[in-house]
Amino acid sequence: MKIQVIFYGGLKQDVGTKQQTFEFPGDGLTVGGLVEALKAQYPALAVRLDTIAYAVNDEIVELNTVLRDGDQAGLLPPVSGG
Amino acid sequence: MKIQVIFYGGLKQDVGTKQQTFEFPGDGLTVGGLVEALKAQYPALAVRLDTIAYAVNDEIVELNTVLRDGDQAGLLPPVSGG
Amino acid sequence: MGRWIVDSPLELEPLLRETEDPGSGALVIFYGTVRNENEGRPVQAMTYEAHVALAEKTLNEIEAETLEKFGVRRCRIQHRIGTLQLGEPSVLIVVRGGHRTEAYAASRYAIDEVKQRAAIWKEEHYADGDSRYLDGVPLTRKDETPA
Amino acid sequence: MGRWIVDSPLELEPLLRETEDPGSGALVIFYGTVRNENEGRPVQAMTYEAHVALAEKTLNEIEAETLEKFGVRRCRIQHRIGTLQLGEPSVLIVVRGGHRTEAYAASRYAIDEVKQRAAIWKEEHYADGDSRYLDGVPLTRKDETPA
Repeated sequence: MKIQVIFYGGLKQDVGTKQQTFEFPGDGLTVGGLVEALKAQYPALAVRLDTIAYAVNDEIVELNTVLRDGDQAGLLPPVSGG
Repeated sequence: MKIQVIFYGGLKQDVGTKQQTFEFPGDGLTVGGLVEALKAQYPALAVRLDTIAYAVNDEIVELNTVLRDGDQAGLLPPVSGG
Repeated sequence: MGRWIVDSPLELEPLLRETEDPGSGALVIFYGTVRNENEGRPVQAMTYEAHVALAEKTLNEIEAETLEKFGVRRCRIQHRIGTLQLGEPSVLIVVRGGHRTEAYAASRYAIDEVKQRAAIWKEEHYADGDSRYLDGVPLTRKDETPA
Repeated sequence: MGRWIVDSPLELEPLLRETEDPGSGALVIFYGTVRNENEGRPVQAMTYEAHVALAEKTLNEIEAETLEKFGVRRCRIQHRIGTLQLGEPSVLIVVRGGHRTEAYAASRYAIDEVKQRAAIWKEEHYADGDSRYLDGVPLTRKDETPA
């Protein structure tokens, strides 16, 4: 299945890309599983994970949320609006 | 000497006039003296005097301020701007 | 009429231009507006009167104090006089400061002082045709009154 | 883009019209504006980015909470995204309430919550050509991160 991953805020500088589509074999991938795969590809991500929140499509989700083909996953670092 | 007296806010309703010019004989009239004269003419004023401030021309003044011919005296009840 | 007391509708744009400041990160604007009731009584309009020269002097002083006390970078105050309809602004306060904490505090100080100290009076006009000057804050102290 | 997140200059007039209310006597407007320095470093511009759908949902929630918690009568929040020059407003909060005490408190609450909770990020552009995303407030708790 295909998952589009979007890196928000300073994360896109850390990983060097704003968004990227990943292809995963089979079903049942969770957000936590996605994060593990991203960590492997982007070591810079690892040190920031404890302050990152995750959105799937337009909802903030937990790590055990199961992804579906075509989902858009957002990685949200600490916010600084205003 | 001539003194123009202006009644601000609700005072003009109490005394029935917004402004009035008074003629006083001689010099040396103080604001306190003016107030005594006004009390005699407008009994309604008496009960409000302890919350009234006095302006001569564009300054807040004390009761012992001496008036001069042509001065404008303002009687200022409690304020309610905003 | 002048810089602080005006007899036409209050305008924000000129005050925003006048206070422009790239060193400020927070802009707090306060408007007092004519409300449709007071103490349960339906209000239809409000007439504001001022001792213009005195009120201008006081608003000028309050601006300076606000800058000084709160370390904000800009403060402008305008109060309208005349008869205002429901919803119309009677007073406008513009404060700009580095950060929001001082900008809010400064704005609040300025309006509180205006209400306590400016030589301005309001008369409420009620829906039933009656009208009344509101009780306010004395500008004088008891010990200044005649014996 | 929508009701809360906009990619063009923030406009006060439409929000004032939308929130018109003769039952309110106090109107507090807050603008956050791009400041020319941060922590001593000269700033030249600021780029704001949002997860638009999430940020819109959060600002909508903050508006509702603000009405509920403070008993004010109107609350509208807009945040701009894109690159803003010095002095340009990034966020605009309009609160109307019966009296000023609750209007100030509500406005302050709304901006504090926006800064803590909205999925918005800012990148400061410095005079020396460098740029940096600012440290912010985590949307997640530590116990939600992967083991």
